[in-house]
Amino acid sequence: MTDAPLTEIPERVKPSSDALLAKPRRGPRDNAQVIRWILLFLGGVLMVMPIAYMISTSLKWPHEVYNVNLIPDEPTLENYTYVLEDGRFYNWFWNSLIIATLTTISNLFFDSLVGYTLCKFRFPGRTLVFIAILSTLMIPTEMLVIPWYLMSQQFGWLDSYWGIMFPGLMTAFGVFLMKQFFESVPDDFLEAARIDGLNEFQIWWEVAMPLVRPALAALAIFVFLGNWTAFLWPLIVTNSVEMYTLPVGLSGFGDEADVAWELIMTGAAISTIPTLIVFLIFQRFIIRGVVMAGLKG
Amino acid sequence: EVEIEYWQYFFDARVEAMEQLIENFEAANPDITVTMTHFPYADYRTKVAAAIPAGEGPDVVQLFYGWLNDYVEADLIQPLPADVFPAEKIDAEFFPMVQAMKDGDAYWALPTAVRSLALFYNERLFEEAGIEAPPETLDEMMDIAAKLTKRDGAGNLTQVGITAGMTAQDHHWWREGLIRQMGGEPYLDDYQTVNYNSDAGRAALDMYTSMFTGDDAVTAIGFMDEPQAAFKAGRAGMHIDGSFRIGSLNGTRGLKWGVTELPATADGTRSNYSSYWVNAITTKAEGEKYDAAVKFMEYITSDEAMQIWLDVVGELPAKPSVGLTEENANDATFGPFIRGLAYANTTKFANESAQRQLMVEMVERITLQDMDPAESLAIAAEAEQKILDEYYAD
Amino acid sequence: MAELALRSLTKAYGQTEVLHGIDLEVADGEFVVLVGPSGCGKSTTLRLIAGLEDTTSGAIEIGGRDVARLEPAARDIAMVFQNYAIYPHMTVRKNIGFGLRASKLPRADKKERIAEVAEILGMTPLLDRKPSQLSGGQRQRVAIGRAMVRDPAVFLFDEPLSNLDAQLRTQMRLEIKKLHQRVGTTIVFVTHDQVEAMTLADRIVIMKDGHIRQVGTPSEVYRNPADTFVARFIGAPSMNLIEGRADGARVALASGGEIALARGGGDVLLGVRPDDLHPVEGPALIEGRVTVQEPLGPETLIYVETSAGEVIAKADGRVPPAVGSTVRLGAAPEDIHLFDRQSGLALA
Amino acid sequence: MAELALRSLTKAYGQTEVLHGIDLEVADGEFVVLVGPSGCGKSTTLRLIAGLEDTTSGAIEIGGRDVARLEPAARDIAMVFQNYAIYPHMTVRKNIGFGLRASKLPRADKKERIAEVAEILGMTPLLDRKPSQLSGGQRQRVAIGRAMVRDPAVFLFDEPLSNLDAQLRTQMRLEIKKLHQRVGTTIVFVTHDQVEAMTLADRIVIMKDGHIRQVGTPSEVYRNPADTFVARFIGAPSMNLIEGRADGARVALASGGEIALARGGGDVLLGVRPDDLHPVEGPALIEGRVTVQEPLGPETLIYVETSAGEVIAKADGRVPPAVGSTVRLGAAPEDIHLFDRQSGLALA
Amino acid sequence: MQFYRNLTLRQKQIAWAWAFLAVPVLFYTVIRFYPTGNAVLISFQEWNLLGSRTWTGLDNYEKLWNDPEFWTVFVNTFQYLILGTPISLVLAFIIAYHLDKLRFGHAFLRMLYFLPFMTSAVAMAWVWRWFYQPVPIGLFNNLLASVGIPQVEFLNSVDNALPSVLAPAIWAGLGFQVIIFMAGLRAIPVSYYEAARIDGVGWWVQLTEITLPLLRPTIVFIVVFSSIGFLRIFDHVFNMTTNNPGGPLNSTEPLVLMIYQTAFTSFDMGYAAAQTVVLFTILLIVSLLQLWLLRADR
Ligand SMILES: Nc1ncnc2c1ncn2[C@@H]1O[C@H](COP(=O)(O)OP(=O)(O)OP(=O)(O)O)[C@@H](O)[C@H]1O
Ligand SMILES: Nc1ncnc2c1ncn2[C@@H]1O[C@H](COP(=O)(O)OP(=O)(O)OP(=O)(O)O)[C@@H](O)[C@H]1O
Ligand SMILES: [Mg+2]
Ligand SMILES: [Mg+2]
Repeated sequence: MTDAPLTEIPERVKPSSDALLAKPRRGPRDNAQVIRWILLFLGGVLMVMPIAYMISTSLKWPHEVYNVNLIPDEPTLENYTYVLEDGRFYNWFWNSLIIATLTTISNLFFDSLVGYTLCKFRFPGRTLVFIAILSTLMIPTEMLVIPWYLMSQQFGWLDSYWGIMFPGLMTAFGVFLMKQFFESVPDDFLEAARIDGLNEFQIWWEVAMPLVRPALAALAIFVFLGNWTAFLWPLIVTNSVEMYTLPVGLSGFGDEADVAWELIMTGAAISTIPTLIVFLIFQRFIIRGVVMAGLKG
Repeated sequence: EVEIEYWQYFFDARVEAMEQLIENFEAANPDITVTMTHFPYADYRTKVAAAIPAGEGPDVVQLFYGWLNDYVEADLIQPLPADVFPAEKIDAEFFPMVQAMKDGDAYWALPTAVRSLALFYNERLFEEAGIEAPPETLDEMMDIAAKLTKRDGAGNLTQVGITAGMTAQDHHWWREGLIRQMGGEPYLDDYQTVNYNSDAGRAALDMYTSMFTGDDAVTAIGFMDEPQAAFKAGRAGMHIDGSFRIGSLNGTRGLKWGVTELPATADGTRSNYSSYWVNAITTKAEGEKYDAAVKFMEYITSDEAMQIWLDVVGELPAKPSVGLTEENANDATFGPFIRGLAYANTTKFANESAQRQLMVEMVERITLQDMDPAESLAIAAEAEQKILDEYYAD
Repeated sequence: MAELALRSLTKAYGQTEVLHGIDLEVADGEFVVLVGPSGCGKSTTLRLIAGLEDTTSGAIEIGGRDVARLEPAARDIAMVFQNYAIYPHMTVRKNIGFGLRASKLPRADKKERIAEVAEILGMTPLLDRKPSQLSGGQRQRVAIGRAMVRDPAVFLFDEPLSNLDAQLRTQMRLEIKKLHQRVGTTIVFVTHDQVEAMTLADRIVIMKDGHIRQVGTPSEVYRNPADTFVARFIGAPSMNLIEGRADGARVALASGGEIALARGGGDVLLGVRPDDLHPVEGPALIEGRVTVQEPLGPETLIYVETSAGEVIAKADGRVPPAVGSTVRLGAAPEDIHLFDRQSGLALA
Repeated sequence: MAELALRSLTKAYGQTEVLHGIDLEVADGEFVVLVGPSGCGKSTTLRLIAGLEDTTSGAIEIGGRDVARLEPAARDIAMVFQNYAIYPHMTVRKNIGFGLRASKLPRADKKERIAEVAEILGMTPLLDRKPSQLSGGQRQRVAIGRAMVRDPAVFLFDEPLSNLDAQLRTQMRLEIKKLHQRVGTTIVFVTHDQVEAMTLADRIVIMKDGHIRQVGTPSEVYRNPADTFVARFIGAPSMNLIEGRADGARVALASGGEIALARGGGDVLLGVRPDDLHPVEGPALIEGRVTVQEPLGPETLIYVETSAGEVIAKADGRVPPAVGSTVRLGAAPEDIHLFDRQSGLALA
Repeated sequence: MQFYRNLTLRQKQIAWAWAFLAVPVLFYTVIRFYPTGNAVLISFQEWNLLGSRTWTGLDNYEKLWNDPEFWTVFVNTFQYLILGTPISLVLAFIIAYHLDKLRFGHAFLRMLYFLPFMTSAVAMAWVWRWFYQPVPIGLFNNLLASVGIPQVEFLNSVDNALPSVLAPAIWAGLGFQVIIFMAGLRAIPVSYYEAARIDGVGWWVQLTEITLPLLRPTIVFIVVFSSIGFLRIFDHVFNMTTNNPGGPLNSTEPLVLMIYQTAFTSFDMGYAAAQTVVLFTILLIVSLLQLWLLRADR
């Protein structure tokens, strides 16, 4: 019956892909598969076209940048050497990595704590807290930057990792996502732990959290990505080149009215690599994770 | 032992030049350390605007001349000490446009370098088309442009004679160049009143739009996205741009280019636009720091600094005495710009990007909506006046 | 080990009271089964004992101590949940060990205790598996192991077998029974399956709508049901109830026919279990046409359409009456129960 | 209505063959139950018949026509799924009507047909409810209704009752049986519950590991199991198997004692159902100590520890032997089954 | 401690809940609500960031009401919503639907579709901008030219600019939506489809009467989040039109870009704040409406 662990795709759901995979069908259905694959592949190729051009441009000399050809006439790694030889690049990369990682960890912790509380506890003010948190999605960052700056200055957070990170330590998106995911954790699990003498914090941390691991993986990717590419706030809050994050640093490849696109593309290509790695590691979890959220309104 | 902070926007050559200046300065003043920070150009203004009012940031800051008023009004920068920077002396030594920085007897800020416009041209395309000399007049410019324009079988432009686009430097050329050359005066009352909705303005606009309208258009707005891109890619014969472009064109492989003064009218009237970035001491600098900042200001506005700036960045010295040396004025590259400074004007903007945007839209109304140029010009003038009125209201 | 007492326990969710005053004493080491239809309040009672819900009024004593305000962990109980609540991300060892998570035992002792419990449950070779690699019965054992490892004064089971298929259910039932015989801990066990209740319990508590209807040993509630609800609830297939009128000496059935019974009076319901109702040759209680046969092996259930409605009887497995044939059914007088038709209460 | 035939049906998923050649003929109107332990291939067989999976080899004929290449919809079958597969977003009416979604009947006829089916199933008052507002048994009926409305030649049921609780299960079992008696359609019914199989089937097909082990009427498979697997699978509790040696005249038990039986030879297993094994006064088959009692009401199961292992026997319900006492157990010779110890096959 | 022990379970729950929420609530109050409140305050003031703030009452709102640019922007913003949400929803669904039906290689294809979500918006905006150019450099127009179709002005056109800017935004977010849709599709039990096959209904009926209704919660989730996304669109528009922010005659300018420009090129913080308050109100209404729809059929 229903004793399958909810964290996994329910058994009955699997055959839609895996079983079909295992079983080559003959006849017209096979052709349909091939056509479907080809069409999806073509669509996928269209999707990555701009990315292919990004990489292509990063391999071009400046004078060739404005040509339409996908394959550079004279491919060069010059741009990569230029970007990577700049000692500051590593500095920025490192800053970004630390900040994105720490922020991700913080989000995983707090978003899930809040999501869990909103999902599993009944207390006065619950709906209010939820709507209030959700409403923070409605304010564009652009408008918050100045108050944040003044705040950072008052507390002496300017030009520090903490200063760059603090606005993103929790997000409403994560809270909402995690709240959905925790709905699929049966209360029995929590009650069993309660009987075993764990306090509420331990129950959340040791029982509930491992059960939503896939969801955490999905959230991790989204948060990491968001912080990895964040630009405006890191720019405003940093005062020294050493503290720049990668996007802020890379945006320096331009002056008053001219931009070195080949370098921008190179930087973009390089900075996609960590996110790609994060995605490749966690992508299976995304599928599973969101399944579990069930999004069952 | 004093440490002061200096901010400017990031551009390789500027950073390099400033590093040299700081090194020299520190050698001469061993008890002062200067730390420089730079920010991406596109967001420099935002950054400075967020930081300085908060009392953060530098002791000496580089600002665009057009922003200065706001900083003065908000008490964010302090006047230069009259004893070190006597007004009469600066009036005499610097290019006259610098006087916009003066308030009564004191200067608020001073530039190291200034910039002006000139006409870049592609020597290889000129050779191919058998053109021997760069244009001297607007008519010649149009003729040459026509010769350099190429189209494919479908009539689409594949090469333009000259670039066009108000988004780049053309709005300066139109305001301070063409209108004045047509005998007009773009603004009155110390740039508080718009005055280009006139015959001269109309003539300047017609001249400008004739480049990209009609069957014999020699260019298109947005050809290859950005004018300098088209020029760098060797697909534009001519290109009007500022002296700051020199560095990036020098780095473009396969491009052989020359530069000449902005074309004159048939009767030889010339006019140019100049602008500059100034250095100012913020109100944050007090006591020792203030003294150090003054010393630093003194050095970076010295003749020596200006020459270094010219050599490294390619920007023009702010003093005629440095700029207009025989050598500089006849330099094949810098010459046209330096000579242009002599007849250059500097627009006092209330909100540069908003005012530029009006020029962009003025042209868009004509090209995209087929509006009568006169009408479009009137709309732009009215809108710009509104911006100015609002700005000068208090 | 300890005795357990519930005194006038009530529980309301918001405005709705779902337990209306439960009184129950469970002796030390006793195996008590709460049984009743879905929604009657069995789980709620158990959750109150466990401390997972606040009581609305009344007292709960474990080993003589009022535990109403104690944390679940402080009540010295262990609970096995219907869906086991074993953690899919932990191995069997960790799952079992989780019961000791909050205990202050030295690590070595904990290990030993886990090994001991695993041994008792025959899970030693499976200690390093994850729950997904276990069969249903094995999962159930893990859940029990986690409860056992804490060596509690009272075990609470909430329908621990209802997720298992028939065969496993029978087998696990036996294991729990044996476990109780070995460890002797007080057990309160909830089920809605009367067979489970009968086979496991020292005493059965039959609940309905938040009230206790009867408490007694399995044979008491089977033989002397306190009312028609208990009578029909215990025993499968359910007891047949036939309307009649008793005059103190005999009972006249509404469907015709009568039987000598010196019990009760007035409008009654006459109850006969299918097990006790057989095709007879002689004087019959009731007669009708066989509509369905259900062969069970040694015996066959027959569904008989009578003028008093459908009744179920048991016939011999080898030569059951054919479908469509008419049978006469009779029962021994001592196997006949009488109930008041109004109140449903048993008539002595 | 139609007969159904499976001929040397095999099915492989990738490299693993899960059905190894199934041969089965189902007569028109017959109620056949496929039974076997989890994973033996029951559902797979059903899904092949339904056309939800391609056969690997072999043929399927419905009403004489080879249907192997037909779409499920063209096979004139209907199927009830284990989890019902009723659509949560549709009302009962729409769910039932969905079976006619693809039919070309005029709208009015469809309506009538739905009403008719709802009437048969007693669902008329519930037609406008959503599944979430139904109890488990009612949902089951909706699923059956959706199958019935199509009036197919063959009904396929895949463990339709396994999600229901014990009481509902008994009740629905009866309803399906009655339904079959009324509409007379051919039915193939899958379950792993042998009680269900016994009570429902005209013929039972017992499967294991992708093979058919025995086909026969309920009483055939109960009385004459073809091998030890069938013997233990059918009947609860399972048949006791005791090792022994037969010499054609008598069987000597490994645990000592012997019994006169003029059957078989060599190493055998002697099988006695708990139902047939009782405490006796006289010569016993085997003896041991009672370890557990399970009172079932009229009878009591006793678990007896003997030198041949634990055996289960049935004792009288009123005065069962006490736990711990020693009992002697015996059975009538005709109730004793003999199996070859090696192959497990029954010895005549 | 004694006090805690004497609480009822429910009281303990409340205590724990607020203990868990203490830090986050403090965080949201200080980091989010306070600045938001501040923005509301500023919307009644005039402030150029450099100088002091002065009260101006409803002036900023009045100015907004009378600003023709605002109304263009307002319409643009809703155009992004009205075009972007359904188009991306439909595209993402179609892709997810077919990816889900695929029996091989879908992990690879999934990555192709997800990649755009991960790449830098600045870099990608430039590539797209460049695709849109007229000949000789624009990829699209070159393709058109090679098959003899007349040139299309994409960005330099009042009518085409907005859809042209929207396309990369949809493109970038598609992967995310595809993944969520696939997850939703996978949560639908296969037996629903098997039952439908036995009943003989075609793929269209399966899609419209089974898949879509059962996917409704997923759809609403995506609708809510992508609506917020499109109403807040900024990065793509800004980067696609860096040299002419807001496109020709403001034809692509969304509200957030207007806010950004008002705040950081005109430094009219009061006016920007007023626009922010309007945006906030729109978003809140749209989201609550959608969330209410989400609840409606619970
Ligand atoms: N949290 C709750 N809020 C409101 N009512 C509840 C709650 N939990 C249970 N109930 C109600 O209390 C009554 C008793 O529920 P309980 O779970 O104890 O039944 P049960 O006897 O265990 O039934 P089952 O056999 O179905 O598990 C039911 O009517 C149920 O609807
Ligand atoms: N899609 C599949 N791919 C690979 N193997 C499968 C697939 N479906 C079923 N099997 C295997 O085929 C065998 C028979 O499965 P089937 O579902 O027919 O069993 P069953 O008798 O219905 O069991 P249960 O009683 O558990 O439903 C099992 O061993 C199972 O693991
Ligand atoms: Mg319950
Ligand atoms: Mg099955």
